[in-house]
Amino acid sequence: MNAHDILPLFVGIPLGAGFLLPVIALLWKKLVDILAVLAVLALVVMALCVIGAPSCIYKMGNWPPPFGVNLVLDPMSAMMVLIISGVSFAVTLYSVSYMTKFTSKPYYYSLLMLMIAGMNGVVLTGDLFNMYVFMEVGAIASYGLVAFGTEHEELEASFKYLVLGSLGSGFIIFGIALVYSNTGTLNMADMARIISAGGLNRLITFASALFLMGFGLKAAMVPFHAWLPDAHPSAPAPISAMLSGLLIKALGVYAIIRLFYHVFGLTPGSEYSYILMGLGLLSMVVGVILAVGQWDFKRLLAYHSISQMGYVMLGIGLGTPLGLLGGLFHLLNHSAFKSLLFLCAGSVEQSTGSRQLRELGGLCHRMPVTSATCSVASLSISGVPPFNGFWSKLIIIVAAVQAAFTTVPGTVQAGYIVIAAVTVLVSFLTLVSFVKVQKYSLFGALPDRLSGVREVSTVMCIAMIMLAVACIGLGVLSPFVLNGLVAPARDALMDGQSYIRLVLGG
Amino acid sequence: MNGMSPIVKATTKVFMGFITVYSLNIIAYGHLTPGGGFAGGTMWACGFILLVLAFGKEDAFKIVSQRAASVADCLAAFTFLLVAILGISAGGFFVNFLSKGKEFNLVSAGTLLWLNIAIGIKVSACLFGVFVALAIFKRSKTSSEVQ
Amino acid sequence: MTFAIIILYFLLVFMIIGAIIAVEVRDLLGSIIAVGAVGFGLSIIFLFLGAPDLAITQVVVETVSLVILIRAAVVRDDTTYDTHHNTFAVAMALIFVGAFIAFGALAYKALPEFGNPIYAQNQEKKALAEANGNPAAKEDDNRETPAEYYLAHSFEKNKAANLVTSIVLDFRGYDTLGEATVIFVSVIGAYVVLRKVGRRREGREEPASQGKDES
Amino acid sequence: MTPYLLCSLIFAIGVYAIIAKKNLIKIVIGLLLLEYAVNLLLVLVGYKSGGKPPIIVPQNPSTANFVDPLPQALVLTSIVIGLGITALMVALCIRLYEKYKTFDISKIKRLKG
Repeated sequence: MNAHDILPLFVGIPLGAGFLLPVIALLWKKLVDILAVLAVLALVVMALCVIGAPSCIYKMGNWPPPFGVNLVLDPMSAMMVLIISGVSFAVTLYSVSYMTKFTSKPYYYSLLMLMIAGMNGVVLTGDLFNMYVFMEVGAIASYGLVAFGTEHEELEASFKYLVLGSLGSGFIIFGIALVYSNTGTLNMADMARIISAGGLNRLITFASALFLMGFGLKAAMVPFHAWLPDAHPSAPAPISAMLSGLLIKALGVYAIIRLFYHVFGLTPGSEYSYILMGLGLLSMVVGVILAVGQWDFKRLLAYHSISQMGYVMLGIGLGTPLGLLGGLFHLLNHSAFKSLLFLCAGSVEQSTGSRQLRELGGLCHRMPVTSATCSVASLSISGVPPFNGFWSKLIIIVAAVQAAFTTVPGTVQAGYIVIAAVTVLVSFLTLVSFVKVQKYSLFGALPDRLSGVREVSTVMCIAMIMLAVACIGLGVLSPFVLNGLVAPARDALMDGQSYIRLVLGG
Repeated sequence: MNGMSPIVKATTKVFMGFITVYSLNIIAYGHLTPGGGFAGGTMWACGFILLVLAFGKEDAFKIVSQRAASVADCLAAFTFLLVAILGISAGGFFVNFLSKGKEFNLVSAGTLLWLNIAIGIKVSACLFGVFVALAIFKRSKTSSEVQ
Repeated sequence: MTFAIIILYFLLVFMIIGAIIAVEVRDLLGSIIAVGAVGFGLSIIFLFLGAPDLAITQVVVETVSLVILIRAAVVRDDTTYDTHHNTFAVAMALIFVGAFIAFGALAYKALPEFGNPIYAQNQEKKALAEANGNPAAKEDDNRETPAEYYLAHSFEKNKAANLVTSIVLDFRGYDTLGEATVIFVSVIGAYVVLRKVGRRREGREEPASQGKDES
Repeated sequence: MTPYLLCSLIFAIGVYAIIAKKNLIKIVIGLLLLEYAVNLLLVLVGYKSGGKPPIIVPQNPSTANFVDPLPQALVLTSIVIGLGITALMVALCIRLYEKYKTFDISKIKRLKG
């Protein structure tokens, strides 16, 4: 199949599923599970088809680019689509069994599908306002999903998330209005052409600050992170996995990468580069320090999400080819192991009824699959050698050291060395934190209260094993993944001119 | 609670007709005059909300129930998507594949009219649905407080 | 200064006063009505700035949001509330407001002058270049902005007299699909939030709640 | 430039309400004000002095001196998005009130930082 022809289906299939599932549920309830899994499976197959396909654009309504909305498939979008489809498939499979303890399952699937549609829409679009619209689709679906249990904490977290998320959206659309007033276009490639020809003026700088605040709120960078530690643990486990594994990346980090690399033209040593690096460093340090003291399993994971996204932002902010490569690879790895960790936390919670680490213990005898996959993910996130987290962190550290020597040729920038040292330190603290998780939940003596604990259902185990295999595979086969998936994405991002040529032609 | 006084009910009956006709007019002429699916659909939803307020929930739900609104919502949204997909027959998503007709006529501008109608139904159904959900929630709460 | 501009300034000041009242008044019902006044003021501004489509939509949407908001405020009979200030939050907010306005005032100097949008400037530039006999000195200068394209070609291509509808449903129809999805999602979200029972009872010590499973 | 500044002032008042106010309904109102300011800004940047509404009339099918129609299309989308968010937020407010019996956000604190 031609990559160009299937491009709109990435949004169309989940949208159609989301619209129809509540109606189908009235006719035949059992069908809903199957249809939801099939819809996401179709996305996975299509995502595999577009990997390695040549870059192309899809003109909605056949209008030439600056006049109509267009979809853009470049290696970066292809990578994001593959991540989204892969994790969504595992999560949907997991939900089939996990969500039976909640009511209104059809609405759950409908919201899940529309969230996937929103994320796919964001990563594929080439139009700034369209990105805002699909961001709202994904975000609003997630507000509903966080409150899905309708208990005190969930409603409170959802409200907090909704207010801060909408505030972020307000900043973003204010920025869009300012950029439109100055360039007269909404197409990102056209905008990049005009800005690169005319240079940044004060208005564009002001707008980019607004974008940074808005997307920073969505990505939970540190001064804007207040909602994440509440929202991510309160959601049902599969949704926590979606939020931490995908949503903050697709809505926050991807948008920042696309805008700052392609539209505003980030280069190493520019102000944008320093600001992004500063945000990344702050997120890394603050996130991990807050995480170390946590005893709530999911809350601990949520704080680690902030910290790990700091790594990604740091890599992106470096602006060098190696730094960007590390940042993108860590983005890919993080979505694999963090979703897996949240699914494991969900399994533990379902079996034992608790997620307080102090109340757990000895689960490795009772829940072998959960324990094994949880260990794999923990080793990955703390950066132990053969696993995937190690390679991406290594690349980021090497890139930081390299930048110390290359930013200003002939001199050594001590700041970059400090950054590399802090990165190593944060990685060590992450390891400490996950040793604690392993010790208190999986090993040690089994408390009497938990003597009747059983392994979770087979479907849930399959979902977790899939993600664990992905973690190991990304680690062991990292040279192939880097060459085949991440490096093309990196090259596409570094070459802004070819993006403009691809979209506008000529 | 069975709604408001007979005067209000009688007036509502008259006005409901006007509101329906006016909102349908706004929807259908969206491509020629100001207005369109969203404005007209919201207006229509206001009409239904008036109906619920005037006649009370029980009587109003005999005319249109929340489940019907929900189904109409889903199907209208899907219709919009379907029109977009049908554009593939003429070369791509969202291609205006119907004949454009003569300007300033009601049936002109290809798919625009049908998309407006789909949006109008969708918006009215879902706003009515959300109002009803909010209203029902209050009732269930007070009844549980009474117990 | 034309009549429309005088009305615009008058309404803007009205909106700001309304906004301050809405934020500061202690009665929730009063503050909702104040925000309604701001919204209707906005719709009149739309009317004077040549956007009748938006004026109609704003009026009806405002009505529905007011109905919904009042529904939220009247869950209890006394709609006033006790104020207590978190000095830190107020200070943060005021600093933000000051910084936003100050940086905004600096940045807006680069905005096109009010009443002369970018597409009109572009048109003038092209007309001037054509009059001087050198159309399109550079190829980049010859590109149309979307607004120019819509004004020039939308009617002949779509036969829709209302250009806004033509853009919303055809040129940017994909956006509108997203927008229809947004409202679908938020309504499903509201249904989900308003379910009586979120979790099934067995297995966990949930507070016992009456009412049956609604799924 | 003055209209833009006044418009930003409304935006800033909205942000102030969200950050400083402790009442759920006030926060909703702050977000509504934010929405209005953004919509207004979009229409302001598209306004042309003495411009006509972008609707072609049969008597005079010329498009000269029209205001910019594109921002209006964006505002149409943005208004509806705002309505959706308001509906969801009000649903959450009502549900929170039912659970906590208060609109005061400083008393709605089960989640520890």
